[in-house]
Amino acid sequence: MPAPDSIRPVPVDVQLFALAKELTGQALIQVAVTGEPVTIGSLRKSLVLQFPQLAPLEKRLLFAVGTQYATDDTVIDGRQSVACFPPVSGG
Amino acid sequence: MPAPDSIRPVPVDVQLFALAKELTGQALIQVAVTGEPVTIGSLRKSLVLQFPQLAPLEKRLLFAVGTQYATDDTVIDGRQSVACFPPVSGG
Amino acid sequence: MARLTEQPIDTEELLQQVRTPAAGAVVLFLGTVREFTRGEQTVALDYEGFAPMALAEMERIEAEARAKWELKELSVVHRLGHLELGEASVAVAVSSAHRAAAFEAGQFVIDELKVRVPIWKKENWADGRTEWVHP
Amino acid sequence: MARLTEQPIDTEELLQQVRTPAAGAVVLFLGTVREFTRGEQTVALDYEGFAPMALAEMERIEAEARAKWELKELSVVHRLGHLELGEASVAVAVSSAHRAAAFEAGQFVIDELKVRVPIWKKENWADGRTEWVHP
Repeated sequence: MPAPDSIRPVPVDVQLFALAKELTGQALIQVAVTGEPVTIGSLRKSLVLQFPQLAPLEKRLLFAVGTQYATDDTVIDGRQSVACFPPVSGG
Repeated sequence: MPAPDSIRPVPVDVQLFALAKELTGQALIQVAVTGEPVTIGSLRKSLVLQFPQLAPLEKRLLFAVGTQYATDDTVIDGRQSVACFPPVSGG
Repeated sequence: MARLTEQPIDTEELLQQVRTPAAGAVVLFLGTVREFTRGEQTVALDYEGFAPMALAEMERIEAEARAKWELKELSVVHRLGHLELGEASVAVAVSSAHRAAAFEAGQFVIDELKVRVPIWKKENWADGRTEWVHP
Repeated sequence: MARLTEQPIDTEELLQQVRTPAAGAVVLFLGTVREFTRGEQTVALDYEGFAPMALAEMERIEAEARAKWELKELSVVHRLGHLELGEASVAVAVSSAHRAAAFEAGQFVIDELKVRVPIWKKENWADGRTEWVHP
């Protein structure tokens, strides 16, 4: 009998930038996210478990879906383009 | 017997600018100013009597002694460089 | 108009983009690479951006500025890559009929850009260390 | 630095005068000849100044700005003579370590210049009339 959807992890591709990219050594990672529904908040938790180098940044990491900022409540399905990065410092 | 100083007019050379110059047709005028002491305030009164074209501007005319704004209380002796002009509109 | 570039920012071109006889005021802001930050000496900065989102966010900021103030033209450009001391990392040019709107909108755009646009700078300190800046 | 000129204002030169690795922010303000004022159409402006006092007053404003804000460089130039639509009549360039000072000082200088510096403009209206502007 297959596991119910709620506990089957969803693979989410995440683009990383700046210090997040430097700490992992990767510009694109895949994170297995568990949650019903799967949200940016559950991605944030799974991300730091699977990439502990990012744990010091955990609470400050920002996320975008497509080209828009997302919040921890934003629901994702693993098909969107997701980005993760530290607070911005341009200008 | 000569007239007392207080009623002998002091000739004051006055540089004019912008509309003040245009209304009189002159860039430099001489005004005979009466007063004891002679002030910018007395110059203002004598100016519009001797150049009635300037009467509509009387209250708004600005004065400078050298390169500094002067007020009606500023005392002059006829030897300084005096300028008279309408409110400024540069920029 | 929003733009990213890896080339030096051409301030004259930017001014030409916003100058118009419909405007009485133009404000140009340049952010430039400063040598000292709280006593530490920089020799260069490296800027990285998430380009499609950075452009989208710059365009949203432009739209917000145009909704708040009556502007004639607005142009914002951010440079990416390696910048030496004194070079401009960002430029905002704005024109309006009267000067208050140009000053206020110019300041709004750079203030918002600094908190929202996904671009990051890495300091190259004079002692050889490099350090990502994350306010 | 304060200057009067009868030639077109060279904005690139002005920016070079204030850009420095000591500054993180540069603000340039340009006042440009606007075509319409309260529905009336201008074709050109003529600016006249009382030059020695105008320069002295611009220098006093610069000194006041430098006393109020920590500035790196400040340069202000006003054009005199005949100006066509879109040309710059005045430019203020200021640099500082942080942007707030550059914006505030730039606005202060142009605000003060407009109320204190003995320069006058004559409108050349599209219908052929000319008119000295005295606010």
